[in-house]
Formats: sequence, C-alpha cells, structure tokens
Amino acid sequence: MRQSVRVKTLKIDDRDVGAREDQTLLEVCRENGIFIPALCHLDGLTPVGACRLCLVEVKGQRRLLPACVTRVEEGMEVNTATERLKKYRRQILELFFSERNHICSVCVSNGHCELQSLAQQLGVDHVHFPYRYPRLPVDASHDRFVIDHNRCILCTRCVRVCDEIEGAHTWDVMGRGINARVITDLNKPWGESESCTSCGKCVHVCPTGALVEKGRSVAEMAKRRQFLPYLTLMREGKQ
Amino acid sequence: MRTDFVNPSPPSEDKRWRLVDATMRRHGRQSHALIESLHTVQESFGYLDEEALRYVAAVLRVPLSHVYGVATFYHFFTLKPPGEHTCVVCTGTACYIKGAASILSAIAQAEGVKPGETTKDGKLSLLSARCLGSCGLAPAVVFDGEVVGKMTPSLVLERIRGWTSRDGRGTA
Amino acid sequence: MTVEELHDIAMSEREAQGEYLHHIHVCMAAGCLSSRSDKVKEALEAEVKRCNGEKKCLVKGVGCMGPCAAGPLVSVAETGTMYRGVTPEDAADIVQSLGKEPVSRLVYPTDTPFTQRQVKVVLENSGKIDPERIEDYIAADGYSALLQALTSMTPAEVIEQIVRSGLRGRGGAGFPTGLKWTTVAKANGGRKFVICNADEGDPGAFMDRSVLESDPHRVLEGMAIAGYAVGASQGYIYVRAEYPLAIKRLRTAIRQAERQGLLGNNISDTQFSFHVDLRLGAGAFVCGEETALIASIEGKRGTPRPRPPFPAESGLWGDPTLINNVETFANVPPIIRNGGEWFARIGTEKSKGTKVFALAGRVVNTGLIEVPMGITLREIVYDIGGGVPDGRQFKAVQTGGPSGGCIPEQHLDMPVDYESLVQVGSIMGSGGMIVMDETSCMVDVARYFMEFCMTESCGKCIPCRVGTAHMFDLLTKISEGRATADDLALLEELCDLVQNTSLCGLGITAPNPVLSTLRYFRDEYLAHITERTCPAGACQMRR
Amino acid sequence: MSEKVRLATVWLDGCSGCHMSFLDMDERLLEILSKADIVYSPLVDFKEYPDGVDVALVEGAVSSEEDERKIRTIREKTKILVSLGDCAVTANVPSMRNPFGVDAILQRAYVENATVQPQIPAADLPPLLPRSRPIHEFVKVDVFIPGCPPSADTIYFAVSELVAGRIPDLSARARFG
Repeated sequence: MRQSVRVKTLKIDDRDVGAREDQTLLEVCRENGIFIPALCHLDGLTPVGACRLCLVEVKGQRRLLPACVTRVEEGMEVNTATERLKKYRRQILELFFSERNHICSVCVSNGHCELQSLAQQLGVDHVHFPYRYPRLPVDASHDRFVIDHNRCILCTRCVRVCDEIEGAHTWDVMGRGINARVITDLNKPWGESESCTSCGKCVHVCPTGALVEKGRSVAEMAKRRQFLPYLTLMREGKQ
Repeated sequence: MRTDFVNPSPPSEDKRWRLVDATMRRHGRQSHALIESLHTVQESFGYLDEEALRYVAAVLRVPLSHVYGVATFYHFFTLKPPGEHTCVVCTGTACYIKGAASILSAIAQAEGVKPGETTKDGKLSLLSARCLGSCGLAPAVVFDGEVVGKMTPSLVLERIRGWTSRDGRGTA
Repeated sequence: MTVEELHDIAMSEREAQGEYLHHIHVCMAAGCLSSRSDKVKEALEAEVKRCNGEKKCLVKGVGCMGPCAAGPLVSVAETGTMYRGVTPEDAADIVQSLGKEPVSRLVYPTDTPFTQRQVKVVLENSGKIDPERIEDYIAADGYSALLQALTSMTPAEVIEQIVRSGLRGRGGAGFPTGLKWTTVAKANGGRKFVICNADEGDPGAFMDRSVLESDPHRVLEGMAIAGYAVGASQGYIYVRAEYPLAIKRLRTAIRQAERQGLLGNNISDTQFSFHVDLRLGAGAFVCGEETALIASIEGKRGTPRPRPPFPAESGLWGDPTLINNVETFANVPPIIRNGGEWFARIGTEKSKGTKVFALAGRVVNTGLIEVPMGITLREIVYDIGGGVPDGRQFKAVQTGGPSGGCIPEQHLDMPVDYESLVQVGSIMGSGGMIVMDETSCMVDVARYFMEFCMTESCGKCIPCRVGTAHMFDLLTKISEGRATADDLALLEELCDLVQNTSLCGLGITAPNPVLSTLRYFRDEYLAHITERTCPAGACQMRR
Repeated sequence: MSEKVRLATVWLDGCSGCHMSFLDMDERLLEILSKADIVYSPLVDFKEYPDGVDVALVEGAVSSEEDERKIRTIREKTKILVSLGDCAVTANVPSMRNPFGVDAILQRAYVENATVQPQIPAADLPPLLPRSRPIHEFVKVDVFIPGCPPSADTIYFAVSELVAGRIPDLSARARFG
C-alpha cells in the first residue's frame, strides 16, 4: 500500500530531472547517473550527513547542503560538481587520510577500499595536511574478525548496521572529537562481546580496512554488500 | 506484551543503589533517563564503574555500548575513582586571561598531575573546568566544592599543601 | 490560581515587607557566595537580633547585583546605598548606621556610569527579590503576565506581542523569536515541547546562570507563556550540571509554582496545563546546539544532526519543539505585561530591547551588566567598565566566545547590535564580553579558543573533528615560533574548509576567533613567524 | 653541455621497490636515455648530487637527519622534484614507526629482537628524526606519483612527459598503495 506520492521537478547541473517528493538529492542524483561521493552514506542505513563529501550547492541557500539528507523541492537548482565543491571534497579526503594511519600498501583492503578509490577518483595524489600519526590499537580478539582503528574513518556504518539491521547494537562510539573511537559493548575486546552475534554485517559495510575478516593478506579483503538492500527490502515487505 | 521481564536487582546491598533506583523509577525506567541516572550514580558513588554501567543499562534496557558511549561523551562523567580531595581550576576565558594557565602549571610542577589526573597517593584529583561562571572573580578555583576567586599560583599551592600535609599528620 | 488570588498574594507580600523600616539585601548569587556572602548574611541577622530589631529590619538574601568582583555585596533598599567587600565583622556597623549616615568605608558608589548607563529589563528583579520565595516574585508583578495571557489573550495574540516586540534569540544567533514561536504554533502534531536552553557553555559567560540564580520564576513564567502560545504542555530546562545553585533554585521554584497552581494542570482554571522538568547537562559545549541538546535530553550522546528538519518541525522525540535560551524567556513576561511596542522602543531598528553581558577580563568593573542594544562598545568598556586598569593599553574586546571574534580599538564606536558585530567579524553571542590589554597575545587567544573547539567537537563530522585539531596544532606551532609562512596559508585554508563544510554551528563558527584576529592583528601572527617573537610577551618561544 | 635532460633518481628511506619498478621499464629505458642523461642515481656511480638537475625522482620518506639534509640539497639543485612512490608521497611503511617514537623502535629492533650483542648503535648511523615524514612536508614537491610501487607503465608515462618538458597528469594512472 503506497500513498500517492507527488512528483517534483528540479534542475541538477543544468539538467531537468523528476523525483518523488520523498527522495533525497543523493538518491535522485544516483538514479540519474550523477556522481556524488559519500563515505558515511550507504543505501539501507539511516543517513547521518557526517562525511560531508556529498555537499552540494543549492541556489538560494547560503550554506552547502549534504545531498544524503536533503529532500528534493520543486524548482530546486542544484550544482553537484563546481570547482569549489571539488576542492572541498579533496580537502576532506585529505583530512581523513591525515587523521589516522591509512597505509594502503600494507592494508588488507588495498584495492577494495572506498577511501582509497575516492581519493584516486577525485585526484588526491598527496595529502598536504600534516599527518597526525595517533597510536591506536588493533583488536583481533574476535574469532573471525579484526578491527584496526588505524583505518577507521568514523563513518559509523558499523554502528548503524548493527543497530538498525542486525538489532544487536554491539557497536557504538566512545569519547568525542579527535579522540572518538568505535567500541563494542563496554569498550571490551570484541571477542568478549556479550551482544555480538558474529553476523559480520559490520565488516562488510565498512568502507575501509578497519573492519576485516581474519586470515586475509594484503589486498585480499573485498567486501560483500548485496545483503543490505536485500534485507532492507525483505523488511519493507513484512510491514 | 511481555510480562516475563524481571527487573534486575542492584549489584549489592549498598544503600546508595536506592537513590539510583529512585531516579530510574521516577523516569519510568525509560531509556531517556540514562544521563539523569548516570548523574545519580556519580553523585552517590563518586564515579561510574563497570558494575554501575551494567546495572543502569540493564534496568533502562539500553545497549552496553550506548551507555559507554554516553558516559565517555560528557566530560562531567568520570570512570575513575576521584582522589580524596579535588581541585578544579577554571579555564574559562576570563580566568585564562587572568592567569589560569600559570596556576595549572604550578600545580603540575608541585604535585605532578595534569588536569584529569589523580596523584599517585590518591590524595588529589586535579580537574579543569570550562567556566564556572565566576568570571568576575577570575581566576577562580574550586577546592572540594568551594569556589574561591582571585587566585594566584602560590595561594592555590598553599591550599593544596594544607590538604596533603594535614592529612599526613593526621595519620602519623 | 486566579488573577484575584495572585493579586492578593502580591498585596499581602508587599504589605508584609512594607512593615519593615529597613531592608538589607545580601547578594546570594554564586559570585558573592564564593566570597562567603552567606556568612555576611548570618552576621547581619545576628546583629539585627542582638539589637532586637527583627520587627524593624528585614535581612533578605537576593540575587546578583552586578559588580561581582566587588563582592560580597550588600545593599540598603530604601536608600539605595550599596556596600562592597563586606565581611561578617562589618555587620554591626551596617546595622547601626541604618537611618543615619552610611558606612563610608564600605560604600560602593552608585552614581557612576556603571549603574546609570544600564537599563534593566531581564535583570529588573535581580538583586531585589529573594529568588527562593515565589511570594517575593509575585509581589514584583510576577506571574501576572502568565495569567493575563491565559485569561485575556488567545495564543495568537500572545505571539503577536512577541512578534511586535522584535525580540530576537539571545543565545547568540539572533533568530526572530516571534517567527520561531509562529512556526512551532503552526506545526502539525498533537504533542509539542518547550525547551529552555540553559546549557551556557561559552567560557567567559555567566548571564544565564545569574538569571537562574537571581530570578528563576521569571524563566518559568516565560516558558509557560511560550507553552500556551505554541500549544505545548511540557517544558524542559536543560541546565548545566556545573551550576548547582541554579539547579537548586530552579527546583525550589518549580515546586513552589506547582504548589501555587502556576504550573501543572489547568492553570488558573483554564484548559492550559504546563509542566516543567529539569534535565542536567553533563559538560558538553556542543549541547548548546539545538539538535545536540535534544539528543541529550533523549539520553543520547549530544551529537547534532543536519537541519532541516528544524526542531520547530521535528524536535524532541520527533515532535515540534520550541527552543529558546534563558535570557530570551526572561524577556517574555515584561513584553506581555507592557506590550510588544514598549519593548520595541528600547534598542535599535533591527535589534530591540536590552542585552545582558558578562563583562570580564582586563577591565576595572567586572560583572553582570544589562544595556540597551545600540550602545557603543566604547561606552561599555570605558563608561560602564571603567576602562583598562593599571594604566595599560586597551587592545581588543572579545564577544561571542569561541564562536565570536576580537574587536579592536578602531571599531569601539560601533553600536552593539547583531548586524554590526557580524560586520566586524564577531557575533553577539550569548553575552560573554572579555576585555584584553596589550599583555594578551592574539595568537595565544586564538589558540585558546581553538583548543576549546577541538576538545568540545563532538567528532561526528570530519571537518570539525580533524580540522580543529589541525588548526590547534598550527596555532601552537605559530605561538611557539616554529611556524613558516606555509603554515599560515594552511591555517587560512583550514578556516575556509571548516567554516563551509562543518555540520553544525560549533564547527561552522570555530574558525571565527582565528579569522578575526588575523583580520586585525595579522602583524602579530607575522611577528611570531618571521621574527619568532611574541609582541605581547605571552608566548613561550621554543625555537 | 649536452642538450639532454639531466635526470636524477634518489633513494631515501624506502625499500628500493620504486627503483625496481623504474628498471622494469626494461627496453623503454633506452628510449628515455636517448632524451635524458642520468646524472645521479643509486643505480650508477656518482658520489655527489650535481648542480643543475632538471628532473629528480625521489623514492623514500624523510626519516633521518641525513635524509633531511639530502632532500634540502636536492631541492636547491633541482628544477622539478618528483615524489616517486608512496614512501615519498605519504611516508608509507617507514611512517609505521611514528606512533611509537624513536626510542621504542630502536629498543625493539636492536635490543629486544637482537640475538647477538643487543645494543643500540651509537656511531655510524645518522640520527633518526622523531617522525618519518613525506618529502613535501620538508620541501616543495612539483609532481607526485603515488603507488607502492608505481607501475613501470606509470613511471614511463610520467618520465616521458617530464623529459618532454611537460608536467604529467597522473590522476587516472596512479593511486596510493
């Protein structure tokens, strides 16, 4: 049963496009083959607007808006790829790289990493912000999985998939600011978690090599995501 | 509707749990009572230990990681037991302009503690606060809950030495 | 409670107080309490008792009188005499002098610009009434606005008065209050909420604390009026846990108002019910941001979410929510009592009314002041503040805390209003105003605020989380004389990035102290970089 | 003076993999050498970094005081400085010691893991910098070729462009790791 949904027309990068009124700019852009980068967003999870890569310019709005949470409006005029936006996106990617220790060459997700491939796609050939080199732990206490905080970008996809899809809420974020970190339960080793069902969803939604399966060598960890749209669809069907 | 959910009982006979229970009950044991409940735990026990976090999580039915996330997000909460005495140095703008930094460094030099730390003998916890709202009396320092204004490094050290030496004599 | 009953309470309270020949007021707000005004009050009471004067002389604990640095403060109400730095030993002299010449050695001069240039609207009761007695508030016309609204105005008429008053949010951004109320009133939803933001987090600001400690009922009354206007029956006050006295007085006030039927169900026999609960903050500056504050009331980590939807549409538990700060609500009762036009006559064209500032730093008179909008900064610093002490040079005045900026000498004649402050690179902010002289280094000040923003960043969005940390490192490098011109360029680049891409107000405004000091004191930055010296002598060079 | 481009390759703190990749250009090296002279390189026997270098490909991170001294000299004497490979561009593997600090690293390498004569060498080794850092944090870099290592094809493209006097656009050809 679907209530009648109205259609809106808007202009994205000088192209006229139509959209359902309940759609976000990001959805409409992707439907229309307009590339918008994003690292925290993943179809099927609640959008949080945290990675700021999907910021777009909307005419009449003083501030840049995150496409992942901005609803379409009639007559909206949107620019998704101005020089200014491209510059900000490159700078933001550089901030991610400078925050922790992303050493692609020795990462099990090398070649399958969303951060790495976005950097290439957006033309980041070096990081001109000083690297921070924090000292961060690697937790390999779980039987099957590893969390390497050096590679974590705090996108919170793991937190959301665990809460919203698996229903375990094993993951959350502790601390704040530059000291924030994802944790399991009361910040105990993952292997000792009382709530983790070992379903592995967190591993497969993780955009980088922060959450990986054990026993993988460099460049061997490719993530499988097909389950997410599937599970979301099945849930909708149930209602 | 489930009826078989038994409310967990407090970790110990300690009467202070009743205060915690009262807060949770007042809010209908709803998840949004988490911060208020943690306040009561800290007020009653001085800090939040694992046992308390587990208990509050169980009663309010909030995931453990959520509780830990909240407890570490807010600077007012501490997961470590405080020292015998606490000294809070205000580092609000007015106090900063009037020399709060030199007070902190004097304490660091004399007692070997930085803000957020407790001396090895457990006598003194040093904290810094983001504005106590006593800007007119800058720089302000709180000694065991008592706000004192217009402080200098030497006055502060004097108060602190009062604690440490008096306590030392008391046990001797 | 009906209007008549309220009137009766007011009359009998005034009569009771009028029976005393003398009224000694002792400041019992946090500032004076920290210099032991409670002991002074006890001594005064003992002295009155000793002289068998209990029937003639009333010793009353009151709220903040303003010049906090001169505390403990005592005043004699009928003569207006004010005493400063009073000790318990002075009690006898003060009591003996009643009806005669004041005790000259203790007199705090009140014929100065400090008192004369101020206009009290928000603070009209501060330092005059006992914040722990609802009767005293009622005797000062308290709750008459609420009952007036409930019994003789429609919600739309209440909002109309707020719109006419031109009141703008006193939390800092200056959003028109009437518009906010209208939006919440029009929002769909059966359940609505009113939240009072009392999470005063700016370092160097204590206006809200003072209002809550000195006149808590005024805030409750303002909230209840707002609840009536927008259709909410539940209010929350989100107050800093660091303000124990304010919390205690609010709790007392809520209890008293409930007992008198001024809060609760069917207030004044109308259909309107309004309950107020306290929620304690726990030390997170970011919770001053509306959506973070809502998350915190819901018992979560205080991280903001993107807006829209705005809380007016979808706020606490997804319901329409009105959020105003303490000072905004405190302005509401007098507006309803005297009418929007009365309020609109104070201030300037676009910034109406008064503003409370916490004046601190390198200035002779520190404390809480309330001035009409449009007054110049020079009048505040030199006339009211008494200028810079110790024969030093004025350098800058900082407004808006970590979201604001440093305003130099050349802009001192600018009127204090929302737009002018933004034009010179600062903001009105919630009302912290810190005066600095030549011993303050502007790089060091920028670094101080950046450290604040870095440690207060919630960590949700990357520009604020990492950008503030990078900016702090760069400012540290500059202040230690280790930086190059490239570092300065990088700093400016980060300012632009963080300002334009951060999720919430904290990140968006975090670069402001850097940008404003770069704008007016760039040469100081350059001295640190090229000559590796700190002109103010405040920074330790590590090179 | 020949009219050929004066080309240098330098090896700082890296595994020499980028130089191996350079050599993997195989017969294409000859084509490059027809347009450029190698005036300094670990692959040939020059002791001093010469003046007037047109293009320098630098492999490796800046990890020691000697590395820092070298890179500053190179910058002075070179027109176009190229960061070749991830160690030069990001400090890569050498930077993995950074979170731990120099003392802990030396202790681990020369004492804890030593089987004979455990001792931290005092002489003969250039002192390590507190942190191993990418080249551009010390001197201006003109071209970045990320990759660990960059492929021979990428290097060939980049060097061909450079000897032809053009700045290569590597956006589609190179990535970190």
